[in-house]
Amino acid sequence: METKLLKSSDIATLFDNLIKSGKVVIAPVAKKSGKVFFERVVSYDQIETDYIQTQFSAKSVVFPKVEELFTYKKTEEGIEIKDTLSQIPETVVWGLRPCDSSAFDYISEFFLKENPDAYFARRKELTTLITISCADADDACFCTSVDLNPGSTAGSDILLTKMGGEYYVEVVTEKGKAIIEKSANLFVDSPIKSKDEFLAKLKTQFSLEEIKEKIKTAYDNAQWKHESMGCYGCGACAFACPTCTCFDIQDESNGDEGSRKRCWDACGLSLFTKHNSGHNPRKNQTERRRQRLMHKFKYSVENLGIVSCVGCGRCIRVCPAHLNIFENILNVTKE
Amino acid sequence: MSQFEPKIVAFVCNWCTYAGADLAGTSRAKYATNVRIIRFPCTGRIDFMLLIKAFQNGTDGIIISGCHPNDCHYTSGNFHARRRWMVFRSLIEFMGFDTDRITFSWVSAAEGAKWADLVNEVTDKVRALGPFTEFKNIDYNSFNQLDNGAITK
Amino acid sequence: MEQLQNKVAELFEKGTISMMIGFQNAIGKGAVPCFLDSASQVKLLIYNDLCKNNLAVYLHKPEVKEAKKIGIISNVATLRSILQLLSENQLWSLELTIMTFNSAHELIVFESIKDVEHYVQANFPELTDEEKELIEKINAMSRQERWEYWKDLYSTCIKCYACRAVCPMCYCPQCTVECNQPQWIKVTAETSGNMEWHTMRAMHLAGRCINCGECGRICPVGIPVHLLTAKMNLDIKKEFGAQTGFSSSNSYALNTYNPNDKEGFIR
Amino acid sequence: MSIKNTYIPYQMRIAKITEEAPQVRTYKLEFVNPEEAKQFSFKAGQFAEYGILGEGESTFCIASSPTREGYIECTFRSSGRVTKALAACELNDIITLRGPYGNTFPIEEWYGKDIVFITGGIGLPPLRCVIWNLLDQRDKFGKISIYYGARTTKDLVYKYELEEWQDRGDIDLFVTVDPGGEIPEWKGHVGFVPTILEQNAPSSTNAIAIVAGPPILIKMSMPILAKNGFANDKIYTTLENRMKCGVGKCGHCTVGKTYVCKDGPVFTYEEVLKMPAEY
Repeated sequence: METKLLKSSDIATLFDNLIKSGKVVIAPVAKKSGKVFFERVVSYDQIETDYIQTQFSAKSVVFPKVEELFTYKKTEEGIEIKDTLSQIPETVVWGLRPCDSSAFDYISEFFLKENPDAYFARRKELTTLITISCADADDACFCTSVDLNPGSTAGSDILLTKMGGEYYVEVVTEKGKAIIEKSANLFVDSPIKSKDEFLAKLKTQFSLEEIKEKIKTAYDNAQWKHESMGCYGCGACAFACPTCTCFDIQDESNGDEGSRKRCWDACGLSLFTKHNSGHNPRKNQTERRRQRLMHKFKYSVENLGIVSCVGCGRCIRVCPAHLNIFENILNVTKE
Repeated sequence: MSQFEPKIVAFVCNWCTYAGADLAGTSRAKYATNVRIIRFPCTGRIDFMLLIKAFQNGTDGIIISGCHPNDCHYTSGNFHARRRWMVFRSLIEFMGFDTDRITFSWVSAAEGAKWADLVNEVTDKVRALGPFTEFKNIDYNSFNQLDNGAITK
Repeated sequence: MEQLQNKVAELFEKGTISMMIGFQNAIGKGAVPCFLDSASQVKLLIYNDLCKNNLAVYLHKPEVKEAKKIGIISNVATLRSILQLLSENQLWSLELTIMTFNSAHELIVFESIKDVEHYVQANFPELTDEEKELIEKINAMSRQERWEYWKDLYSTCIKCYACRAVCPMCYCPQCTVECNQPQWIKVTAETSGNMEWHTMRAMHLAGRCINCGECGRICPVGIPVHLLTAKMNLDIKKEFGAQTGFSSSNSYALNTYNPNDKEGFIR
Repeated sequence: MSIKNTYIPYQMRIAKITEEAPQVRTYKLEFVNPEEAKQFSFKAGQFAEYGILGEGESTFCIASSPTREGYIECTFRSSGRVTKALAACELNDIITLRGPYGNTFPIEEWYGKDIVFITGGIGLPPLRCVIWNLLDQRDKFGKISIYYGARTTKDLVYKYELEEWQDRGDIDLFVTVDPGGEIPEWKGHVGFVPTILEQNAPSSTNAIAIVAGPPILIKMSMPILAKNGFANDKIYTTLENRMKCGVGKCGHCTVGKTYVCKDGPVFTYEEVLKMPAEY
């Protein structure tokens, strides 16, 4: 891995070079609601730099909230179906957090390992992640509990860490290197440095090994009910989550034309599993909440060998009922 | 370029306005052909969602019309409808929706001439306002289209 | 706090309630709704300024309906919700023991619904200054500005339906948004569909919303959706003189009419 | 990049429509593009996503046997948005198809064994594929018995094939209708499937049981099979959950860690018992 230094004053120039390269640049932007979202930007002054965590994760770059799978047109001669793969642009994501970029590792594994997904694969191939490590954390952050840290390079192509008046740059992948090379004059080589003193300090909430072991038998724990009674049954946690991958497929038509789209779906919504007959395999909110948490810490480990929670804390911040994922997990794994 | 011809949808009640429009026809009143009439049993049945759907599917203006107060075939359907419209109109006004494109009116079965005037007037007004693109273009510059890759649209 | 815990323990022991809906401590956020089913857990109960959730929404939960005898700690918004729900015949199967803390931090256990009505009417809340300010700000905008303002907000909506989930008035077993024959509202979270959804939601709550502001407070993307219904409630009060959550026998403003309703736009 | 885009459907022409029962129809489907027909192959037990452009997709099994090439058949009951739109189709209309998806019945493992089918109502179509597959290589199997029931005589599906199977003489066919559902001309059994099953007590020696149908039928049949000595790993069933993608991505069909669409839909009863009861 190459390590370099970049002057803080040059960051805008680097950013402008990215935009000039013609790629779509997605960066944190403060919306009218005062919350910070990833959005396309065209200049550095649009972006928001003061945030602990964006409201939603950057997964929408590779797994958009609404994605057109194909368009169709019915004509006299027959039906014409056109996929949308060729419309996917080259994208750079700027300013995501290490937890977010490590989530890309999990979703890539999920979408590409078995029955690879063409849309995801294409987007992933065209996306470069420029991560900025965290100098601050709040009560909801718990990445150190899931074996990550505020300066982790997992999943990133480039990791920037602010050290006083300059950025310490870790070039993790070839894609990252390509970006650096385009603005080579801004960077100077640097020896490997310790980032620790510039990173946020977090309290470790639990031992992951212990939780992984204990949750294996937690399915029948009576505590699930108490932990999830407050759950309103909305989809906020799943939509904010960087590793939630469930989706719905919907058709939208206007006369003889239309498209088939996929959009995010959430296992917390009561309709998620409901059969047309009225039968619902997961009838209560308790079961739905359990499904979500067990998936993060048990099922994904069994299926892919990865804990699919990166400790970003978004589900805790957005939950209308203030449910707390690590508190819930700790309580249901108590004897 | 040829003149813009707006598409106008009229949601009308079966008992008064529809008959009024019929009268306009039988009395050979000439009026704009831009209007597509959809007949309802009563103004009380006209769901506000239909208006939104109509705009979404590309109409440029909407006429809603029914029996005059106290003339409702079902006694009170239009009174209920009136309350609903009052609330709905102020809601979409608050949301910045172009309420000039929706015209409410009472047209009785005997008012064929009023119907013809109404349609002409609304057509002229909407023609002057131009095509209703606000609603149609709404998805194109939003976040999801950006990462859909359709930024060039 | 102890006052509440002791009272709830007493109610459990007397068999007056079989479930208590209240708040417990949570890491970070301060308070999270909790559900007790025996006196042994009462030490969990807390009540402070951080307890903001409108607990009335939980009265629709199947588990709560099953428990039947319910104790609930309320603020004025919750009380108004309960009154409105009573007027809509939604709570007939429950035996409620309603509690609140008054402004002097004393615990009140209401004897009857009449008492709740008196209490609510004596403490009837107005919109908060913040809400009034925002409504005025939006009203002062030009139409174009308003459109852009809401469009910007709606574009971030993800249709998580948290606004619906936290609303005590949204109790329909099947929401219009879930009807797909025909598909009234797009399932995908695109701006046009989001706008439809919020318009529909607001209209279905017109004259029923009790202005608790929960939907706006909890929106994960920060859309002030509560302003839509709050604005409509102002209109409805002005035009028809109706107020929601005022008594347990309210009539629904859009379900009645007055032949003399005055409007200025129908020709 | 050569990842196959699984979301692009095949176009299928409806070549034949059979009204099976009230609300239940069978479509015989042929590929619009003959090239695709050549590439397409499936095995007994697999399912597909049938769709109407503009309405959406619905999941059901392929009801024809893979031993009959050139077409596929599907049987469905019209109940939701998509199936209603499907039911409104006419001859030669085009519908879409994605698939085949899911695992299969291990038919090769069953050579030389007795096979018992237990099914009810609209549960027969997923098994019809297996039944025809077996019948087309009849000499490789021992005794084949089919227990099939429906609420009323009208609700029995594949009536013409039931007659055909009855006449073959190499199948023990027990067709029954629920008490009260029979008409005067009805000559078959009257009673619930589990009852008929209990009366005839099929032998479990060197035998496989395949159960599909409404949950109540499965629930009531299992103890009877157990009583007759069927081990849990000798009983097969096909699960059905809500599905959208069919390839283990959308998450709708999960039962615990299991994706019904890619790990199933065919499971032995032993596997089913190990899952959380969320199906």
